[in-house]
Amino acid sequence: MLLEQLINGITLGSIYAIIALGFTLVFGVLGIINMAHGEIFMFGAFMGIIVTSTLKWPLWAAFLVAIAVTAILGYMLERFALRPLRGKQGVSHLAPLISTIGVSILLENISHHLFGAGNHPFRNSFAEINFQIGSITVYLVQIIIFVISIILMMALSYWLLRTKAGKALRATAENLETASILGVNTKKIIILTVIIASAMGGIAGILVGMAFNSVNPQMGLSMGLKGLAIIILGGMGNVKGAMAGGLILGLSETFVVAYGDSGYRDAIAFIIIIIILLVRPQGIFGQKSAAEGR
Amino acid sequence: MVLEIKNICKNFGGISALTDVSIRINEGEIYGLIGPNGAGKTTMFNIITNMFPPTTGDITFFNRRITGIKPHNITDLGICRTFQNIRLFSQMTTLENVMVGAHCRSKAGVLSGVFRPKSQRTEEQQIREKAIELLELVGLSEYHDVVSENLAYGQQRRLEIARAIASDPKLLLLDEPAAGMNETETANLFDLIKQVQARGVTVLIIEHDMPLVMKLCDRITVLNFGKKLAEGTPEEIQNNPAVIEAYLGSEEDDEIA
Amino acid sequence: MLGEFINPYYLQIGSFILINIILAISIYVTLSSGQLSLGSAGFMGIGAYTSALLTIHFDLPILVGIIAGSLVAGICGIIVGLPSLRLSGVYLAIATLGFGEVMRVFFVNWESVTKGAVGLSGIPHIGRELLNFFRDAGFDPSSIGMRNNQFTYLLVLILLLLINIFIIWFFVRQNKSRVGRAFAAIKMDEKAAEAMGINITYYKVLSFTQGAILAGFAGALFAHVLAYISPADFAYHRAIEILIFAVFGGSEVILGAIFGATFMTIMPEALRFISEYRYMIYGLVLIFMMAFRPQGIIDENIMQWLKKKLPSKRGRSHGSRNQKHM
Amino acid sequence: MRQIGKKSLVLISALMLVLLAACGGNSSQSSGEGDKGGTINAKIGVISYLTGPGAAYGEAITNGFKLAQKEINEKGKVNIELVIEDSAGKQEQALSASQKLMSDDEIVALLGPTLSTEMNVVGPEADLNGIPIMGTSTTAEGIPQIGEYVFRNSIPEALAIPVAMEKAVKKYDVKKVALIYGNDDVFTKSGFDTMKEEVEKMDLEVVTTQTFQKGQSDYNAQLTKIKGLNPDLILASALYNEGAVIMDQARKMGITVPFVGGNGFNSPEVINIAGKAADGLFVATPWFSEKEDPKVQEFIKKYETEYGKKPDQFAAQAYDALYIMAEGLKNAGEADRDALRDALAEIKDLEGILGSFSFDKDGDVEMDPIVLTIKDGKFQIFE
Repeated sequence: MLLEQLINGITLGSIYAIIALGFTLVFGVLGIINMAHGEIFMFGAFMGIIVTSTLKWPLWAAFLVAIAVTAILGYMLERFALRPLRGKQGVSHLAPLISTIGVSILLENISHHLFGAGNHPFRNSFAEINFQIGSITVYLVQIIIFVISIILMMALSYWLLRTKAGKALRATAENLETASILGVNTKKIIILTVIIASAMGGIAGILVGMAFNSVNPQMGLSMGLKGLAIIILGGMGNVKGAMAGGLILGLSETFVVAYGDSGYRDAIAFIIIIIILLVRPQGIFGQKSAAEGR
Repeated sequence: MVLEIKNICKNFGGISALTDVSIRINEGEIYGLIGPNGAGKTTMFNIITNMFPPTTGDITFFNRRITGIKPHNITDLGICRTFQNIRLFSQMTTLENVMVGAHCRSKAGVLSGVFRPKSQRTEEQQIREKAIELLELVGLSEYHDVVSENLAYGQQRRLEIARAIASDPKLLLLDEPAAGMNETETANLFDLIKQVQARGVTVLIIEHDMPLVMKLCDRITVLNFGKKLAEGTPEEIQNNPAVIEAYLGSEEDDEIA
Repeated sequence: MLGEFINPYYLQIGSFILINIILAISIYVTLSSGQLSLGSAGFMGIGAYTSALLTIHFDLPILVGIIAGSLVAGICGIIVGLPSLRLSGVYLAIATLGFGEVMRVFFVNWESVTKGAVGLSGIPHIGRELLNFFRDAGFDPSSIGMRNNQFTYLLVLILLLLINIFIIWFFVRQNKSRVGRAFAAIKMDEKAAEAMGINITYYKVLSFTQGAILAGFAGALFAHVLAYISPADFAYHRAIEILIFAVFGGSEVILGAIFGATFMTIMPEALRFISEYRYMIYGLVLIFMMAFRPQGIIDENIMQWLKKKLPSKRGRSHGSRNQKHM
Repeated sequence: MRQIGKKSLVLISALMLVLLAACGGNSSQSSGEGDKGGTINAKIGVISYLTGPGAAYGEAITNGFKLAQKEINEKGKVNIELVIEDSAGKQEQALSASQKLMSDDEIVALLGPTLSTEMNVVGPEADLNGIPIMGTSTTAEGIPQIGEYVFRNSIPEALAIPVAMEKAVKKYDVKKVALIYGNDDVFTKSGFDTMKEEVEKMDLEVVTTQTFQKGQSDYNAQLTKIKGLNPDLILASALYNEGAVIMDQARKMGITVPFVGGNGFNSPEVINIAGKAADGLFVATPWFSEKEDPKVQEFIKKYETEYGKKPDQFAAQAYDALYIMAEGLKNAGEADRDALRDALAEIKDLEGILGSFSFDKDGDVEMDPIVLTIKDGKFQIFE
């Protein structure tokens, strides 16, 4: 039973981590908490359903469509909710937070109208593949989710550290003005960041659909708030922190259910937020400077 | 002795901003703190007002140790400052800005502010009259109702001084008050600081405008790379070879500042 | 007769507007010292549950319940506010959002007292209690030609109106006082305010607590006007709704919060045909307001203009800015 | 700046005016003006959950009403006009809507609101004002007991769940049960309370009680725990949306024991979402779409042609509810609130698509639910 719960926890934690990676990327570069990330993730999940169940296309096409649609959503988010606020006089730092909350409400309700309020099954033969190890059933999807989350984390870390685009990203993250003086095309970098983060949300959406066979418009809010908790836990803008934070939250939620009271499962994320913010505002892996001055 | 700075050191993550600086300021004098950019002058102001603590060293104000006291309590004791990069309450009117300055010299709490007993009305009237008087002192009497961000640069500097004086300081810290001012404005500033001195306020001033400093100050300390380079009267400083070298070596910096 | 002119539907909406105005002011007060709190729904819940439980189980008068509810919310405000001082801006918003959610989960799980998701019913209703009081005093609403529900809702409305007038008066006066200036100074430049001798800790906790008390007060009123509460009433969406009141109406001036609450309460009622798209409109409102008018519909400039147009009773001796009349 | 101020002000006033003007508007659904002699004309207010996450319920319910309205008006005798208001699933809005409807003197009765939480707020108000109100989907405990003007025709959980539990327990010789329920929803919480009570009555051993919350999509942790404790039966108080996913995840994990669900679990959507994993679900319900009653089949056919989808339990209950209202109006002989209340209270053995219907002394439902089970991907009557 312990082993099974461990698998459950790691699966859930990996999904949280992928979502948190998107959050952390946007925060790392723009210093903005994108409250709409959960809803973009939810749209990705719905795209997976439409492609595989309604259009009956193969799974890889679902990934492509989901990435494309969430990337477009990410672009629109940047274009209409973030760009108008940038560099404007007298705009408080709370403005992007409020404006992305607006986007999240908008997207959630659009999806109510487009897809209906109910749960949608994600039926795919790929999601059915499983192994029997003793009395434990392990699904291939669970392994894939874990692997993808690790790959995404490593790719993102590598990309940020090594490649040219990554360097530009980090320059932007350090200081928007300096970066633009140094010749970095900040506008392009910002758009790229939001698009990549959103596409990662889309990938996470499909994975969740396959793992839990359940996609509904409300899942964005709940996942989004969890993602928020994770980046605070792992340190804002910290890629490895997001991964570790995701696993910690996934495992602690699972073990609270297994050995505690399942009623308080949802509270864990928020209790973590409060404790971390009060005790170590920069997060477990964050550097101090990240939390100061904002 | 108004202020005694004893062996102050300040490190920022291993980089030493101030090393073993000691200064004594007497009552009623105008004391200058000069030096090239990055010499640690503003850091010294921040330590005096305890925006951050010194790494080692002590500061006493009228023989009372003030290191470790909260910034607002320091203002309460009678030290008030202006900022290098003007920090007015930008959406308040000129008058309101100065009235905020009188915060620590008034008492009204929530209930008396709302129900306005006689004591509160008298106090509010006094604050207002004082603010009007101070605006007159700094030459802004026509601008009571102008939102402070709409004032000209030099006016903003003067308003900041008025706001600081409103807290009835015994020691006033001015951080580059003449920056960005033209000659007439600087001349006015000179008169203003002299008037402030005449009110019995001791002044510690950071300034890059050398003619002003030399004319204004009774004594001067020169900082360079966080260390005290020289101390003395304006004449002594002007003739100090170490100071001349330090300034010649960083003339460009000076121009920018 | 009188009854024909009084439609309980309008009275009802009026009551909700007035409760929402208190909520909007609660977020306005906290914002006036530069802090964005998304925990108003949590404080509202604390006030509502405290008052409801006290009146149901201990038969205390509603008035005592409401006062106790506000105070308990206020105490929680201090408890949350003090440690949260280390946080600013976005971090504070998220911590308070977390607080609100924790409170909701707590209401759901503490079943022995709160009855969990089923909620508390049978909470004494202000209007009905007042009606009984009047009846005992030998007054029958039909003697002035009113039906029972007209009379009760009229009483509720009048009561809420008086409370609102008091609250607005209170905060307008506070704004113009030393405390109000300290709040504004902290909002505009915290470091400078500190250097001017303002005790930032004290004033930030003060404004945070005032917001919590107001939210708790509104929550208690909500409980006694609806006579039924459940944890879902105090969830994330409520917090967002309250935020929208302030963001839409304007968070710089108290009139903005009042306008925002009024408009946003009437809108879904009046435009029922678009009510299907209500939340989409909420979302769009937030995006557009941030992009084009982050200070909200009503700001200082409009207040100035209003003062120019509306003849002021006391004239303007020291300029219009210091004569903020409502 | 002045200019901007002026413009904004004009805009604000314009917005306010539009709102005030629109305030009075009603969405009135009237069909057929037939004002022949002997026809009773009545306006009935409907409060329904038409926008927001639960809009699907409100839509099914109002569709049921509209279909019944059409048929009743065609028959003559009673001519009903429906005035439909949205509550968005919120108590305040439901209360406002009810005030709006109640203050219209021509409205003789209210149908709805959709949720029990809303009814808890609206019910006392309707009772105080002396207007009969009937819930068609409110299943929580204590609703008809609010007052003598409050009725319902939806089977409460307290009536449905025990029947299903008894049959399943007998069939599978159940000794140990596990419970799982949504603890932040009034509907599932009250279903759980009934289950717990019944478990005690039947003297079963509870191995564990698990909860889940709205919007959750991962139930693996709870189910793994349940699996480890080996119950003979799982009692799941969940709405079909979550319930179907729970069953799916349970079957994937290798849990094969049957499930007993509450009223909210009963929907063809369960099969749609969970597929084969839905096999082994027991629910008790008055509504069974495969029933060989011609009335039922006719209703389904009409509903499908009209709205393009199969009716669910909520549509059926709403459909019957309006017939009950019509019967009450007929018996009362006039469109009067008090007369209608008295007539409603007297209704006995009225045949509807849900079966034979009577009100008990409180205004609650008296009818025998049938127990359904899912087998081979289809709902079947369980004997």
